[in-house]
Amino acid sequence: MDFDLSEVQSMLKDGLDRMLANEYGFESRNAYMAEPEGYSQAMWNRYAEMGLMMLPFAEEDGGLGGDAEDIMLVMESFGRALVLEPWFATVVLGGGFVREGGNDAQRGELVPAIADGSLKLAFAHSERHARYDLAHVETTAEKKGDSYVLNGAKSLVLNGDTADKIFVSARISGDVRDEAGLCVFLVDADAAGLTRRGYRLQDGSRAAEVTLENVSVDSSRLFGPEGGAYPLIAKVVDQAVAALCAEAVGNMEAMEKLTVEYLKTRKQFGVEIGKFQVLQHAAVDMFIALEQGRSITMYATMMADSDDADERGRAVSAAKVEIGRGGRLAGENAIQLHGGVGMTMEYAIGHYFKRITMIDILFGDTDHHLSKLSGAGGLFEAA
Amino acid sequence: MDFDLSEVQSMLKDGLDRMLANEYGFESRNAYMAEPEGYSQAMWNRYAEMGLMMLPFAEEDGGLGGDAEDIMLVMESFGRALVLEPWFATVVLGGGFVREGGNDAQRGELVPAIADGSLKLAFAHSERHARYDLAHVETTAEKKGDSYVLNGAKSLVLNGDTADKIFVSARISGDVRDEAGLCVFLVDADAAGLTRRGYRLQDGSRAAEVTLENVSVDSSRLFGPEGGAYPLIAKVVDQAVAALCAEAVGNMEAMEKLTVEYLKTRKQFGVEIGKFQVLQHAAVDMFIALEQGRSITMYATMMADSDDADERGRAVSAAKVEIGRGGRLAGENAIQLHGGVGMTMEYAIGHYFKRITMIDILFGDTDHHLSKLSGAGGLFEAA
Amino acid sequence: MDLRFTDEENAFREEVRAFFREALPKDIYDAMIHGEYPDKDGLVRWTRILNEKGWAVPHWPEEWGGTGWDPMKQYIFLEELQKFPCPAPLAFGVNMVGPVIYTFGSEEQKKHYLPRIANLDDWWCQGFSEPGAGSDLASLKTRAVREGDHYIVNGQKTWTTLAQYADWIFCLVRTDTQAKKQEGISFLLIDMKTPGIEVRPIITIDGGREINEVFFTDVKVPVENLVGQENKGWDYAKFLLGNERTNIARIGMSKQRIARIRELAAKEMSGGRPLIENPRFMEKLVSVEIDLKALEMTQLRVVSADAKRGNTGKPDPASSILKIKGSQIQQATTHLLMEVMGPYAMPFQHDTGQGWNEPPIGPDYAAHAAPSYFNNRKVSIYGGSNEIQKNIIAKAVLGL
Amino acid sequence: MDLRFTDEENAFREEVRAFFREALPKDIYDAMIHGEYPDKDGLVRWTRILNEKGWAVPHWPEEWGGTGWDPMKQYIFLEELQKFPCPAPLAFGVNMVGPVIYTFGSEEQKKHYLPRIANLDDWWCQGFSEPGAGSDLASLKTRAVREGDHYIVNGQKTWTTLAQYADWIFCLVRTDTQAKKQEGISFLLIDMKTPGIEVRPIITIDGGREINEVFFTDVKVPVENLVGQENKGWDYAKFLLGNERTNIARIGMSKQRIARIRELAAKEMSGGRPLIENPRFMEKLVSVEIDLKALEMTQLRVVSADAKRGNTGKPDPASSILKIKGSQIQQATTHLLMEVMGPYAMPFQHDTGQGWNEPPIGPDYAAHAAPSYFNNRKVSIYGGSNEIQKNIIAKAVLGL
Repeated sequence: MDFDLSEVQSMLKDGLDRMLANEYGFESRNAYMAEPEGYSQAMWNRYAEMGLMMLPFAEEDGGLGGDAEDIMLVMESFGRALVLEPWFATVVLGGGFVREGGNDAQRGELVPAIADGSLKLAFAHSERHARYDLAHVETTAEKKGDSYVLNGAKSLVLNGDTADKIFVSARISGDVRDEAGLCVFLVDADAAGLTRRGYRLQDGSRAAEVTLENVSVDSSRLFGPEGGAYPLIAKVVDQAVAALCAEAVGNMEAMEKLTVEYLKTRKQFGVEIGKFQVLQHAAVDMFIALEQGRSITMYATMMADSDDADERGRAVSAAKVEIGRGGRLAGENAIQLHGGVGMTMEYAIGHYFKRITMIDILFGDTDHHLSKLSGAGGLFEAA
Repeated sequence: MDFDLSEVQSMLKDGLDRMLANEYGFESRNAYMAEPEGYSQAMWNRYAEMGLMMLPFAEEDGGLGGDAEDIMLVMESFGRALVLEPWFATVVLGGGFVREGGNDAQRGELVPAIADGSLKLAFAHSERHARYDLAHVETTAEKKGDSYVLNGAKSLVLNGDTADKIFVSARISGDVRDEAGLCVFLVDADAAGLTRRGYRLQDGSRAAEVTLENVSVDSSRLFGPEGGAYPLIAKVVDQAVAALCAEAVGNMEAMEKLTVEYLKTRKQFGVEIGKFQVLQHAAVDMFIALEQGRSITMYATMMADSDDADERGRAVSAAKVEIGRGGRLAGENAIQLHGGVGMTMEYAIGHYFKRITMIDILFGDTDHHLSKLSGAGGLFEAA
Repeated sequence: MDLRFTDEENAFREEVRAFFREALPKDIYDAMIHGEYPDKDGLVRWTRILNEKGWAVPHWPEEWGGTGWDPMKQYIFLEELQKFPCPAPLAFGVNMVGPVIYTFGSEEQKKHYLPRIANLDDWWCQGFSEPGAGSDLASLKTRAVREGDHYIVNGQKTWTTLAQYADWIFCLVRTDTQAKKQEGISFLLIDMKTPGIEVRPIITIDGGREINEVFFTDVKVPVENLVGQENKGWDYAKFLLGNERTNIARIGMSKQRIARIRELAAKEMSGGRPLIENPRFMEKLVSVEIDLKALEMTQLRVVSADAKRGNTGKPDPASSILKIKGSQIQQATTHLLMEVMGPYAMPFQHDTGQGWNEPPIGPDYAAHAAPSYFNNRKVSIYGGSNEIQKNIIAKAVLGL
Repeated sequence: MDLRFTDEENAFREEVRAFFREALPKDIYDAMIHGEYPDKDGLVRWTRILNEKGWAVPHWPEEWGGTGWDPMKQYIFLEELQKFPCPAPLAFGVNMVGPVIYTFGSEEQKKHYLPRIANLDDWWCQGFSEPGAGSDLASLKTRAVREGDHYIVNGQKTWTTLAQYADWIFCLVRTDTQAKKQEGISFLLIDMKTPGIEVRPIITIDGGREINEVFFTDVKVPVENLVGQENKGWDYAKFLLGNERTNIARIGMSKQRIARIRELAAKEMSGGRPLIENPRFMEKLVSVEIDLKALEMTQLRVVSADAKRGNTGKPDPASSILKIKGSQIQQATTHLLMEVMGPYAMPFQHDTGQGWNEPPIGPDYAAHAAPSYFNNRKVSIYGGSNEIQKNIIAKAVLGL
């Protein structure tokens, strides 16, 4: 076991952190958010230049051969800077389907386009009554000759409003909440019958409602087995959750730093408020939540590429729970310790708090994953 | 609504508190515990002289006509002093069956004997696999002519080792966990076929295992309807739980007082430890738990005599939950704030902690009552 | 000791409910049920309906429009108001400056201001907090210098709630810079139309405009706008801040939110069943309900003790926990309400001051859930943070 | 970065497990599984089995019996030891005074004491705490006055764990009363058979005798029993207290307790079904498991960082949380274990020093549950309370 970064990883992390420190200050981020896409195309290009887009793809496909640990490093850095660009949607979610579900031809076509930054992806899966149930899909796929016809409504598609192509889950057989019977297709965003309505989320990032009315997709656009895509979806989502946990660790790190700085500079009753023992301990509780969150995220990351769906799912759920409750504690303490200024849009701390609150909701909240893990038997076996 | 004590109540409370302050110091209590019965017969006689035994019985039966609020006052005082004598077993539990389930003849026989202190009672109900399920009774009652024959094993009978007569629940029909089919009998402790094994509980109070082998009881000893005793049992137990909550409030009051005193006198690093803000806030958390516990106990007390089993049960479960979690917080904080000395038998604080821990277990722990209340629909209705 | 409501109290509760059912305009009810505060026009309309009924300022002296209700009835009225839910009358007028004026103000001030407050003819806001002061309120720096029959006020206030609507502001200003910090403070009433006052919005993290900064540059305030004596303002401020005990726990509001959680959790599905049937969710909700029931009893103990003493004596020690537990319960319930929405808590569906005119993303009741969770983080910060409250209990109640 | 155990590490873990399976006497295992610590005879037997294998003092220098394992292997060994569960070797010897002796002691001291510690020929106890000192350890008052080639020791120690079995005690004593409190302290080794030493039991709230008071009246200690230099004892004490990082979180012990909870919750019935099938119970248990898994990773990060630095450098900031979270998890699991027993946690079934020879009340595994919950309240108190730990983090890590 070895927790140290490799030389390449250190270079990646340091380079990215340095760039974000220069280019992604709080004011810059506000400016990026105000751009039409809701993020900065210029920054997107910078990431592509750095090779971030090709990071987790196999070298033979034109990638850098990175793994879940490399994704973790990027997401942590992005979490520290509250990055808005759709790297998660494109590389982790979309790229996950390409990597884990794409055949040679599909990978050969898509990886280069992802790698150079010219292709943005999204994943349209959630539906109105699915809540956090991954198997709940009402959208239908019907086979017609060499094509499939899709009908349905997808909700909360992260960065779906600016994606070029969208992975869409649909049901070809089975009941609404069956794991069997699911397919995943890659659909062009401008396909006939596909409409999108983009909007902002609470944290300033963007999503879209996507409606599919008799959208025809060629069978070459099917990823994974027809009717058997659930394991693929589960794996990509598990990897995505591990990545989001890493982003939350970045959030928590930034909140801890901002809060401790604030405690050292803000004075009340004639002394820095950081001299009050109760506030010190509240900051220590944030620190503990951060370090425990970092640890469990490493554990989930270690398991994220595993093909043992049960073991992988348990590790990922454990991390989502620990990050969910630790993130809430850290966020709420951060606001409380900042007092009134923490409640305002003009201070960064509230934006971290909102982001980490959204991360708890994404792909299942704390309670959902605690129930799931509990139903799966927990983490440790009986003697 | 009026929270003030009546004149009679004030006299009762003040008199009892004064007597206990004089006679029930920590050393005295240890001496009482070492007596053969595990408590002081002399103190028992004092309570009888004060009229405590006759408190909750109707005036026409020879009682004082007190109600649940009066029981609350006594139990709070007992909780402050960690009283060991079997007033709860005799007057609240046993007396509850007499009051709520006894016919004229039964009340006429028993109330005077309870009132003068000559009769001690107990309630034998719990069984090995019942856990906290009130309807789980395996002990059987079989009708034979004018008698019933009882067979079974009862567990954790509070003060069952020194009781003169014991209320015993038994099943005359139905399945093990059915509410229907239960009876309650009053059995002489020296009845043929009844054996007892007494022992001490963690908090120094006493209980017994009671075995019934072909114990014959006359049908005049049946309390409440044959086969229909569940509502009677539920009511007496609800009243008992409300009384235990009041005892816990007394425990918490004493712990708060001892702890605050300790914080004011104990010095470390050259100052009283009560000057450390974190310890102050931990004491405040105890204070909040105490006041919230007092409030919810008042609510349960207000409902304890109600014949609406659903409403009464919800109020009582709510109180048991709030007392359970508040009591745990108060007890654990009290030990933590005392440090090492709190861990020793020679300090009173640990004995309060143990008592309040046992109160959580008695008649269903925090989780049990939270589930029960939740299953019953909670406390507030939807709009 | 009698822990039940009297028949008279129950009848009064019914009377109050019946009036609300009949009198609250539907548009205002609809806004309230969605977790929005009504706009200025709505609150003015509602306050005038209450005032016509004679219920706009129940706790005031009868001479100035009070109802003469005992503290228990006042509590019942407030609880029902919040539970219905009706908008609360503007606190800055009826709970804050109003009692200061009828207790410490001149006859002229009483006659002029009190009826206008009761009828919401004047919208008041509060000028206490300043940048950098936080919980250390008395460290305020805004100066008022006497020149002839005016004070000249210079300085800055912040966290000024709803100042954008305000006609008047009551301010703590420093009139003596030599005295120690609690002394040398005065209590001034300032017309917001006076030249030299500028209001700038502060947008909170939920995206709303509720608070503002207020800047004073050479603002001329007539000396007759001084309340009570010069340099005694801190006493009046303490009186004002101590007046909060019947409302600070917001029992009725939390009851209303719990009812809303139950209603919506019966609509949202989880694993093919209504969320309300999920035992874990239900136990979390019930767990808060228990806390709230305990707090309600605590509140009633305080109200009852006030009633006994004619509302003049030292507060019941239990009263100090109302703010702490009340805010914790408000925060727990807003988080639960957000949880009910599941993923639909995520879309940001309101724009500052403009409303949201597009069709909703997901259910039409989800928009305010996350903003309300974010916004309610304030309740453990303002009015003396919960840390300050615990300091107060440690010192005043426990003697530490 | 490679977050998986190496093949070598996995093989080592198997080797350790296999040895424990073969070597741990059954009577000791039975005591451990019921939550009891073995008696003196049991621990001596077990230590000698380990010592024969060469595993009694793995972390010591190889010259004195250490194994040369890297920190990761040492951690694996300890975790498996606790998880099995085997008794841990007596910490006062192998983890406390042993390292002090091989680091600061004279050659004679090393040669004499170290082999006897490894073989548990000498049972050591710790004489640091004094009445009234609490977390302020350096305020100790026990005096040692040099007279010829002896020190004369007078004073009192307390919280002395298992002193009733002890052959030797290592003590902090004050040798200079003029210096400030951390200076003027020396580290003495004292034979418990020396005249003038009296041991009195302290019974803890769980009813057990684990700790004692130790009184010193004119106790003559040869000067060669001084470790290192006079008046430098505080440095050695800090070294000793800082040596706890691989064991303080007690990961293996908590894992073992969780396994036990799972096993017994499958036996105890609730509502006609095994308690382990109750979703609420299971979620509470799993909630602690998640915390424990996170802490295990935190522990491994610390161990791995130690390995990189050869165990000499500044500790990883994460190490400071091991004590806090470790103790919280121990306390949560002992409470859960008590909950499993339901009403059968209530009977008091052991008597100080005498065992319990009667048939059990209820199931035969319930007796230790409540006492263990009571007893484990100590883990957030001793060795620097959790409040002190947080002060340390605030200062040393956060710079507050």
